[in-house]
Amino acid sequence: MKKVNVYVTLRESVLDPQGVAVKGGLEHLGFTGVESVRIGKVIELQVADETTEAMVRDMCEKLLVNTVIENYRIEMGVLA
Amino acid sequence: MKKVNVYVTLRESVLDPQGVAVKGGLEHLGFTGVESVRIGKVIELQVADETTEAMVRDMCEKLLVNTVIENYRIEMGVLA
Amino acid sequence: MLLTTEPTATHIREERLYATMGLTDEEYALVVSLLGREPNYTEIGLFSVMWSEHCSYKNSKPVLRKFPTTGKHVLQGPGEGAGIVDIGDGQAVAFKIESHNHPSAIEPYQGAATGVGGIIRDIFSMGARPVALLNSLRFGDLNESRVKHLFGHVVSGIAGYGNCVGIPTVGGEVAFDPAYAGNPLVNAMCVGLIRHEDIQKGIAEGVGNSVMYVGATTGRDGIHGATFASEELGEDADEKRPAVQVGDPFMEKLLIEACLEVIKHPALVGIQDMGAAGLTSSSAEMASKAGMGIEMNLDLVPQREADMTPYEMMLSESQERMLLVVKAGHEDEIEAIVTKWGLHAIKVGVVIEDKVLRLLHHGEVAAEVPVDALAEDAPVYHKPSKVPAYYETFQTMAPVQPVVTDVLTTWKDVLAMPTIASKRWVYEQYDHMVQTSTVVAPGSDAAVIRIRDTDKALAMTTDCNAKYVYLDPRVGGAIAVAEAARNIVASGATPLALTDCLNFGSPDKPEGFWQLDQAVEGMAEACRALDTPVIGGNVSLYNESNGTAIYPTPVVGMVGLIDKPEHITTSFARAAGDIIFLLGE
Amino acid sequence: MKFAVIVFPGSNCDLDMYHAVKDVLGEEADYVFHTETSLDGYDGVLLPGGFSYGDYLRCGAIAQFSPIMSEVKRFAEEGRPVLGVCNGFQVLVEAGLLPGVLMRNRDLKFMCKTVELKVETNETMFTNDYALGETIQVPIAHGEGNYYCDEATLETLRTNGQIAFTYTDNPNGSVANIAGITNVQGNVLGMMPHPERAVEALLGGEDGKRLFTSMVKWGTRHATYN
Ligand SMILES: Nc1ncnc2c1ncn2[C@@H]1O[C@H](COP(=O)(O)OP(=O)(O)O)[C@@H](O)[C@H]1O
Repeated sequence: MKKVNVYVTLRESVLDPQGVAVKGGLEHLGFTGVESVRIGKVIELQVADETTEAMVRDMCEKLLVNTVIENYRIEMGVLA
Repeated sequence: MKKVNVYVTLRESVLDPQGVAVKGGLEHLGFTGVESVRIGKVIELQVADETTEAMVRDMCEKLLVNTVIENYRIEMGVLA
Repeated sequence: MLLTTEPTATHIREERLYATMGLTDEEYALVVSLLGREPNYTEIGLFSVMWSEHCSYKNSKPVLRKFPTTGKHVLQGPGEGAGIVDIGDGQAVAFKIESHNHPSAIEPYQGAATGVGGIIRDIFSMGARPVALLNSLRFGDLNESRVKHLFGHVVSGIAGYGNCVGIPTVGGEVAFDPAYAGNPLVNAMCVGLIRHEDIQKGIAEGVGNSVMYVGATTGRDGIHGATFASEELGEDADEKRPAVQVGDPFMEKLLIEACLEVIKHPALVGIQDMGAAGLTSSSAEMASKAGMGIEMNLDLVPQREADMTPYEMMLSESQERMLLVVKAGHEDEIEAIVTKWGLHAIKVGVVIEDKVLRLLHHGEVAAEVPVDALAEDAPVYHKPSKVPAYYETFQTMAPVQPVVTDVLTTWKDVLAMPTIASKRWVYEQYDHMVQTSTVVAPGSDAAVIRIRDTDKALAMTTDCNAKYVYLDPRVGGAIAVAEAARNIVASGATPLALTDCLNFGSPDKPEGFWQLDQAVEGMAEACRALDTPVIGGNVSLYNESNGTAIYPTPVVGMVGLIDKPEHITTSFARAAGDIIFLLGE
Repeated sequence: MKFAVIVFPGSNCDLDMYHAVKDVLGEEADYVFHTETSLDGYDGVLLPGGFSYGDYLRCGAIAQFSPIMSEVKRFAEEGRPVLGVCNGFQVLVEAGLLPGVLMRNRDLKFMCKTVELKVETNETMFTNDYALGETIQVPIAHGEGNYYCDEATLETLRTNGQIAFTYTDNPNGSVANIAGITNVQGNVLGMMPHPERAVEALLGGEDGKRLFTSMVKWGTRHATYN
């Protein structure tokens, strides 16, 4: 068993309404100097030891990530 | 301007229905050996250089994280 | 950072870059003669979007003229954001249907969501309070996992947007057929209520009046893919690819409230949403209708991304944006209203006497084009029409009577077909009750919404049986209108008028054009017979994949008026022992 | 009784709530914008449903910092009635006025339909017009109504009789079928189902009406504060 993290973020040119609203919320709370906020996902997987990065990439392309609007980064074998 | 990432994950004791559904989806696609899937958030902030980790922690406790069900980890000064 | 140098006018001509934007050689020549010179890159971009079928109806105009569009109740026919029909007591109903087929095929959730957002803006930009949403959906065979994915995400996209803005989604239809496998249909309809005196026009009158921008920032989303086709792409080509539009229903909700408050202000001259072709269509159309021009300083346009070019800003289809024309000197009053809702009204231009759209960028004139050339002078095509071979074959065939041996089994089989089966899975994802006026929720023939503080109610439905239209476009077109009218009547209402969304294949094929022409002919006949004029609609052509067209699918959205609550009727059986009658042939 | 219907950016059941208390019950009501800083003159506060701030980040998370919310907290601490429905419930939970959290529905879908609720206590200012154990029909419309709290919290909820309504057929995965809870004092009620959508026979049912009549009865029994 090992741990794999997949970080999914919105492509740069895609609008992130969540991020915009959270930025507003932070400003509202008096946190200044926040230039931008973008919100993505972390998908934490516990997978069998023999799972390769290529397999995880396959999972991303097929299910975990909407590649039309999202980018992703894989981190293999994070300490479980 | 520097970049700060906040990783927000569900506490272990909390059921993650979305993670369960994704796990099911992966199995359905024929990916075996996936033991568990948990879905969290990455919040990417662009902040003023003088922003300290304590300030970011404050943002987390006040707004970004619901500590009743979520844990978080801060990564300061990620390459912008 | 990738530096883009825009192609020159000569380059555009020599390399026929206009062709990648969808303009023909003849159309390019017409642009040159209208301008009296060769257009630059921004200018040819303006023409390419304004002369697209979507904005100009260049292929469908002659066909659309067949529709009856006037009637004693019609206050606003086709031509504005939405049509409007009088319902008495100084009140009126505004409604329109629109397609978002291609965006939904690429990104089903956002495509469907932004389709809903767009049609809502068409309604409140008329000054009407949106009170109901409907939709009409077509997908391929539901057994395919790709179709399941599309269907599921389209439904959640519609739900995600409509539920958040707080407009009940009260009805619609879904059908599954392999004909839509490569090209699903996602049509959304919105119904709004308005007082006669609040009816707005998208018009830019009064030299010196201000052009103000309200809503979301402008990004590179939705720009025609042609933009990047002729450029060398750098490392980050992927990031730069014109992105899918993402809807922000929260922003839309704020826009609705802000705009409905602004329309009550006497300083508002005109208002229009930035729909397809964004800033270009809204500014050019508003100016053209007023017989005026607009000068805009693009540096003032709120931008989401760095280094945007005039071309990109003008062609961006970023969502949730409105363009207002405001009497000079009253900008602050409008800004004050809008600020209350957390938004800004930013002055980006002025109304000018010259009938041109003049765009300034970094102190230079980036484009200057006569507004009428953009909004009025698009070519109109009378396409050749030919009876398809399949139709002629069908005409010679004898009708087949299905043989049913075991009625119960057949009955169950029919009920189990996805197209026939209950659509509860769909409509339970929609908040169909918000605004607490939904008297008849999804599940009956038509939805019924009461009109507060009156005894009246509105019945509404979307209908089209595309198989009938395919088999005989003329008869099928008439049937679509008649079915909608029956659903309205069966709910206790008198049909008022209809809006339509003509989803067809390529009109460039004579057989395809024949389907369009015939279907409209049949619909028009039914409209005249039932006294239900067409007060607006939308045309979506080129619905094909791998050269095969969808079934011709002219979706009808109809609204009817109920005088008294006791006339409201549902299609549900109520009590054992009630008598069942069969009416008609 | 005079009600304040709080309007956050993105609230969309404010009109429904206002209509229920004003037109159907015939009580007084005002819309109170999130930027306001006073609740003087009001006898009850209603936090309506909707998608405050788009429900971005977490439902109700951003709305809890609206200027009016510190006033709502004060109002609640004084023991006066505060009702949060749907998004209003989510705001109350995020603001810490009620324990627990509302998560995504068990099957991850938004759900709009009429469900059956059981009245678990009729000893609150919100439920005194119902019979104990009575079942009522009230619509739900939410994507994140899956109530969660830890075991210890659940135990206190039970012990204190803070569970006001439960689902008879749990639609969203809520712990202990919880549909609505009060605070310990019993003057703050949060619930996912929409009583304001069930106040007129024309729209399919009136079972929600008694929640408001309960409040009014309680209000007339207790001296007005102003
Ligand atoms: N996409 C949809 N959105 C909302 N309601 C829908 C949708 N599809 C179907 N419905 C509702 O489900 C009910 C049955 O629809 P349908 O099967 O198309 O019936 P009919 O053929 O009688 O119009 C109708 O009340 C309709 O409004």
